[in-house]
Amino acid sequence: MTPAVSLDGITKRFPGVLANDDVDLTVERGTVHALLGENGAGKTTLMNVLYGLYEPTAGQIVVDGTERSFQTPQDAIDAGIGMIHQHFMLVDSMTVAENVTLGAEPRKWGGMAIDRDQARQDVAHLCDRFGLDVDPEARISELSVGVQQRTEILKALYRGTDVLILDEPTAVLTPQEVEELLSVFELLTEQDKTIIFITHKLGEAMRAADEITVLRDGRNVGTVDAEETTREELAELMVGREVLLEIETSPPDPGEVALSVDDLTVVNEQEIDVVSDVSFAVRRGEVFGIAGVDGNGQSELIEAITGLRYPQAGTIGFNGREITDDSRRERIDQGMAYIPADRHERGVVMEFDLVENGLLGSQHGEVFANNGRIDWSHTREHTETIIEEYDVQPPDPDATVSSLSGGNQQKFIVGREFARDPRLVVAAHPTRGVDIGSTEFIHERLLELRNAGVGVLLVSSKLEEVRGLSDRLAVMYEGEFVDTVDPGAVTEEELGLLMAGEQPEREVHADE
Amino acid sequence: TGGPTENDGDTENTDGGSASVAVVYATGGLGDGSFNDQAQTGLERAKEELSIQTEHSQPSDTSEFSRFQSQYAQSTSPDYDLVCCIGSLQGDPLSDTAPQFPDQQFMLVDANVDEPNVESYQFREEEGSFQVGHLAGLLTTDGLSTGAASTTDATSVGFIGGKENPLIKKFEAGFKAGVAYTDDSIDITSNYIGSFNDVTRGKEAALTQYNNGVDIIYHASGNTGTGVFQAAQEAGRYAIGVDSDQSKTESKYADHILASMVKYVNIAMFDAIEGVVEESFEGGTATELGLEQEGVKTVYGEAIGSEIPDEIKSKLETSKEQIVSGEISIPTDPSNV
Amino acid sequence: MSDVLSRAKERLRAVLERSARLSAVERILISTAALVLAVLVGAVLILVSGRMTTCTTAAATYFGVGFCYDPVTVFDRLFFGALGDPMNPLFRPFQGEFAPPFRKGWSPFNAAMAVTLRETTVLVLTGLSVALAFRSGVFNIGTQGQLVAGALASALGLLVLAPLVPGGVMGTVLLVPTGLGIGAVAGGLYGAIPGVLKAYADANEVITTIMLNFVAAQFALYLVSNHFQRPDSQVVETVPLPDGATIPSVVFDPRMKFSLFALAIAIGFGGVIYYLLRYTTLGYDLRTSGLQPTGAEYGGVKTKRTIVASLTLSGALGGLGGAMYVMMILGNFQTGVPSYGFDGITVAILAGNNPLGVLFAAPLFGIIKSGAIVIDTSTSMPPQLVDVLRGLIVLFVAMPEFFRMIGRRTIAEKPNPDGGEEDA
Amino acid sequence: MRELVSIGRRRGTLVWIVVLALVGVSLSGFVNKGTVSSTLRLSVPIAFAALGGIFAEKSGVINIGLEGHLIISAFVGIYATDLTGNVWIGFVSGVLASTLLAAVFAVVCLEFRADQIIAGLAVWFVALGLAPFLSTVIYGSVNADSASFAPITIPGLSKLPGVGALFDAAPPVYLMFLAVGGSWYVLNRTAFGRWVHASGENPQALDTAGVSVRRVRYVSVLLSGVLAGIGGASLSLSLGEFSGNGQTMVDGRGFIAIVVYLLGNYNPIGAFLSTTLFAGLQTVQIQLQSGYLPSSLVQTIPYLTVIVVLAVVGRTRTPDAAGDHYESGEE
Ligand SMILES: Nc1ncnc2c1ncn2[C@@H]1O[C@H](COP(=O)(O)OP(=O)(O)OP(=O)(O)O)[C@@H](O)[C@H]1O
Ligand SMILES: Nc1ncnc2c1ncn2[C@@H]1O[C@H](COP(=O)(O)OP(=O)(O)OP(=O)(O)O)[C@@H](O)[C@H]1O
Ligand SMILES: [Mg+2]
Ligand SMILES: [Mg+2]
Repeated sequence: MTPAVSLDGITKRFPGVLANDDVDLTVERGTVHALLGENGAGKTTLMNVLYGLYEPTAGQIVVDGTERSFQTPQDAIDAGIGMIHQHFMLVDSMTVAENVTLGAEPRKWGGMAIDRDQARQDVAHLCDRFGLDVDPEARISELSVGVQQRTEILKALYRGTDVLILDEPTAVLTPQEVEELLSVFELLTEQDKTIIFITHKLGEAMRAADEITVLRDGRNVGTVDAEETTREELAELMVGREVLLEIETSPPDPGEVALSVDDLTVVNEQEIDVVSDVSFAVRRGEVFGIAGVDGNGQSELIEAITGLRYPQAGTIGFNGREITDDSRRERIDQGMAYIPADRHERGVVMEFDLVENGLLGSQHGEVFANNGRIDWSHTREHTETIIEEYDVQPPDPDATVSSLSGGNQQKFIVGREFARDPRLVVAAHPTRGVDIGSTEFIHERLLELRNAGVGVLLVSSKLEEVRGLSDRLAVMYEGEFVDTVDPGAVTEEELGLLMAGEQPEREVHADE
Repeated sequence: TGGPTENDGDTENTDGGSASVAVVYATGGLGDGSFNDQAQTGLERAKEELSIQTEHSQPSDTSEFSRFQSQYAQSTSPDYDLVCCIGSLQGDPLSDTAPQFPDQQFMLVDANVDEPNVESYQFREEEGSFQVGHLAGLLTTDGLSTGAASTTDATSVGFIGGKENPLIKKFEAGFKAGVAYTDDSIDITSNYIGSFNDVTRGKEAALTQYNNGVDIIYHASGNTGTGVFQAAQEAGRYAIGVDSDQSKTESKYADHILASMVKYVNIAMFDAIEGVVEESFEGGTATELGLEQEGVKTVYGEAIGSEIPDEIKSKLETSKEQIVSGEISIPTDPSNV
Repeated sequence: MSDVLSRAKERLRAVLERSARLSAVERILISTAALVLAVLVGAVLILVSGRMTTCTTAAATYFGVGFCYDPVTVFDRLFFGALGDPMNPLFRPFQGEFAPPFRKGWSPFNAAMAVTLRETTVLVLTGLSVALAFRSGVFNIGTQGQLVAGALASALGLLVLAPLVPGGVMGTVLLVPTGLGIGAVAGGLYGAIPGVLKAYADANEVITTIMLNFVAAQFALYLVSNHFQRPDSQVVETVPLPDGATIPSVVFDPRMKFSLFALAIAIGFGGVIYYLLRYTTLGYDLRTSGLQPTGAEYGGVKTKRTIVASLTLSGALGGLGGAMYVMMILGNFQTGVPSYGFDGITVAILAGNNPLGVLFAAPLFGIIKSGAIVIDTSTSMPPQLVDVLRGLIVLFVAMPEFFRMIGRRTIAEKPNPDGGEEDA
Repeated sequence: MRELVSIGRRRGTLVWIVVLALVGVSLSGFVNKGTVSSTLRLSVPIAFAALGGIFAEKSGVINIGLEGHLIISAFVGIYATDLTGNVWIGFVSGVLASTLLAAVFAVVCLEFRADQIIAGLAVWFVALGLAPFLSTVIYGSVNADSASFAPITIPGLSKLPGVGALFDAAPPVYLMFLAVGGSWYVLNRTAFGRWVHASGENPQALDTAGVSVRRVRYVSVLLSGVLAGIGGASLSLSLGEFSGNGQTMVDGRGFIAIVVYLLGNYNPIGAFLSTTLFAGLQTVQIQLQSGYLPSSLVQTIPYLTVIVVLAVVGRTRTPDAAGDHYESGEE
């Protein structure tokens, strides 16, 4: 049988960067193929080449036995290739059906109008066929990330895609959503569709994929059978050395309360309570984790704590002082570091270079700004230190952040926030989009801070991360803490039940 | 069919003996169908009769006047014998420029600069405006019907000004005084458009006035006035022109233009130029031109002026004499009417 | 072999590209190229329209065809006229005649130069006003209104204060800074209105500032004509400011209405704003909000206050420009203020919203404004063409990519003309 | 965030209706056939330019040069009418001239990646100089005149009180209603309208869906030239006059058009309502001048009203990608 896709000697050169270096890749029809590699290894670039977004500097693309040359994504679409990017390409103000049919709208009245009923029906039909649960009438802006992703899949299927490429599809999903996605993969391959997906999660790759290809420094360093490989083998292929895959943590030594939250109620933009009456405390020297399906109020809770949103009721205390009405700036000044979930919106100013971003949040403090005058040379040194310590690539303090890969942006933000000499770190998805080597490093640093007596509030959709790092773990469901558990004792199944709002059989409380 | 034509000799830049004159027009520029155009006719006449060389410019804002004035004053090729400054806004800049160029002769219209090398000409617009106010008052009372237009039963007249400034208010004041002189009970509506150049809004304002029963509108609004004439045409009513005989300059609307309050800027221009050519230029003089000097005058419309009853015309003659003799005194501020 | 070549070429191109991204040199090159192209296109336009009109003598003859307007004269008048004709006609280095380059009797302190520089002075301030707001992500189209507010307030303030202050040098020392200060404060307050509306009522500043421009003009008209009208004047204006309240000229003849002192202040503000944006916390906050308000909020910037601050500062610069206009150029307040505020938008945009760039863009417009007057008085070409030229310059400066393309074609392709087929 | 916006928008519409009703009631004393037709006439150029602006900006290209389109079409309309003696030929020529200018703008923005705001300003400057310049070259004066549109009166209907004005107007007024309805339809019911929307909100989404963003933007910008051209030609040909002094007869209407479509939140109908609000206030303002307030203050009423309405209605949301250049294949 001819492979669905075969890439032959693909090379892609950017000014100053060799992103792909003579890559060969063969993907069989009806299989799932995972692509692994560190940040900047060239995964996204390779897929963009296959999708016609970039023209390769050299090499051939063979689809279904025919050599193809793609000038634009439309050419790739015509050849039956669909791609779902890390940043969804959806129009937020339009509905699911409108997005799915965009560019291929069913028409009526001799093309003079869109046949909206037809569009709705077509989409509903697709949903049925591939077991995707999406409301065609819903507006994208009102949907969770998982559903948005399904919309993207629908979009590709609507266009008759045979080969579906997904760039880090699970990075932003909750465990439940990941499960759903992987079962969608199964349904798709049953119907003879081919799937290529990029991931940083080894377990996922091994579970979902038939074959796994690892890229390093733009080269294909090996394609392995998912059944036969091990996590260790994959990690070594990716990083070129052995990687510690388990999080090793020592017992905590909690000190006084760093952060206390009492009866906190937060409303969202529609004035609906999204956090109701939540109380908890984070002590110095411990990691307090919050697990939960995205959209259950975690982000609003965190924004209230970090000062980006004011609560409706309740109080927040920090270092023994009430800070409920303090501004974001005052909280920063008092030693609160914050790794935000949406780095493009919050964590960095995309058009600034690294030096300018190194100052973000510290511009009012004494260290880098004296009497309103910024000490740029000091800021630059500081930035260079972060870059070096956290291995930010490229190590160029004058590079604009937007030119860094997502993983490197994340490393930079983490570095900057950890370097703040904080008393409390609020970390939301600190390793999202970060490769395993760097993830390991970030985890180590996080634990170092905790051991040095810093309180850590951790929110993550990666269950092994919250379980592995947290000393106590709260589960959030519909704006409330349904339970606080001992992360060492709880099983994934139990956690899953709690996150779905159900009580497991066994009592899993953590002792306060 | 453009480009240079063969020089057949009928031109401007000939015999060395004649004078050369530069004109700095008021902002608003040529083609306004009133003030600047009227000045230009004086220049044209001088060109023909005195065969002078001319040059002109049309500044776009006030801050440019002094620069234009001195640019001409210092020019050596040609060395201008006279620089004409049109419009009241040129007064201030000229009081700075004139002393800088004591050898340069200037003439100034609509303001007074007391310098030995400046001849100032000012007009008593309120006198002419009084006359057309009187005319409007009489006609709205007595009624008039010509082919294309007619008055209504109501006695109501209107005024439309361009920008609201003291000069235009002089027109308004004179007009109102003239109407009131006819009959105190006549309604007067008065609107300012805020621009000398907005035909559209001039038209809408005039239409509004006509819709509200106004018979006759007197405008002092430059280009904006074209809109007033259009409105008169659409509504079948009357209008009174300003600055030049607008039944001629805007002949499309002649059937609706009863008269125009002509301000003979051209005469002032011609006189000054003639003075220069005949070497009788008298700096330091301020000439005030009113009804008496025929500097302002009511000129009846070319097409329909003849339909105005003689009896009304003679009443106007009478009031003119009273103004000249000082029997009637006219305010220059509308709030004093 | 072609591999080595193409790699060398790649490297060269990378270098070019990198320097293209960073350099101010490139900006200057592009601006110059834009200027040249605008002049060329303008010349064609002049020739074409010169065929459309009729005239008795040809102003110029090219290729045996006579034209009514001569582009060479027009541009000579535009650029050199604005400087008061500095060039010695006998200085023709290309023909090998090296007479002294400057015309005898030419002084840099001439009237044309004064106009150029005084326009420049006001335009630097309005350009900075717009640039500062744009850099903070606020589209302040209202510099015109803020300028009017500043002009009016400084004139009225000085008229009230002047009698209370001793005459002579002492009076000037007191009154001039006061007048400038009043202008800045008034402009700042007027700018704060759309700032507050944007920050606290979410009102789009493009709309409010455009509307407030009209309001300022009308309100000034009302105030002056109903309360401060100069008696016996035919236009709406206040009485003249006393001598001590106008900015004293330096070197230039006082009647030329230009003060080097004022220009120095304006340039000083260019430096101040540059410093503010680059080296201060406030400037960092402003730039951060301008680029990414959500990121700014995260970084502890009080975004609402920053919006108000940027519009207030921007308004203050506009108001200062207004005070300069009144205290240097007019000597009183008159309605019908020229459109310095709108020209400021163009200046700022041409300068890439860089305060130091403004110092270069403003003189260009000063020259165009002043040179237009010279064209009007010394050629028969209708001066509106200067507006077209201004538009063309702006248009060409707006498309750096066009010049980069040309630049790439001519520089990067040439070393290896036959290797081009390898890359897309 | 997005939710907030959509709620805000919905609330905005509500507030709008209330505000309009209030303004309407308080001004009802002035509503008669005369003021209604005056309002409609004053609306024409603004409404057309605003519709044009909506198409361009919704597709992601901010066309700040609407004023320039109005100016050039106003002049060419008069010139061509004068040459041919036929108002309709003049009208079409005016529209063509404006479209040509839009084409230049489109090329400069889409091919040469020009900053849209700068290029738009340039378009304005060029037109502001070119129209009076050509007028001077051709007519020896910045002002020119020609024949004008004759009104079309629909018998019977035109006699209705108040609304009678809708049936007794020059052709541009009827065209305006067609264009508002048509624009709404195109934007909300056709595939092209959806592409315009996507092209302005998330061009990558459109591009990866296989529709050429470049083509959509070209068409939109050209459409904005056509529509603004209709506005400009209507302005001058309703009068048979072009006046080119100062800011020319267009005198800022292109900028008011931007205000109006922002206020109408990029909805053709909202923009039209805002236009009539503004034009209606202009009409009423003339009537109020005769009261005891100084006319200089009365003239601020339309502008202040817009500010107040905006402060009450609040946010207008610009399309996400408006002003950004988009190159296919960009990450
Ligand atoms: N458009 C571009 N211009 C220049 N360099 C680029 C471009 N796109 C990618 N690169 C560079 O190519 C290399 C590979 O990037 P790519 O995005 O393919 O990595 P990745 O494997 O997807 O990384 P990540 O895991 O962080 O997503 C990086 O060094 C990146 O900086
Ligand atoms: N202007 C640029 N110069 C160099 N490289 C760039 C530029 N713009 C984008 N890139 C590269 O393009 C690649 C893709 O960008 P993108 O933002 O999708 O990164 P990503 O790694 O996939 O990020 P994320 O994890 O945040 O989704 C990145 O690897 C980045 O290095
Ligand atoms: Mg990637
Ligand atoms: Mg990534």
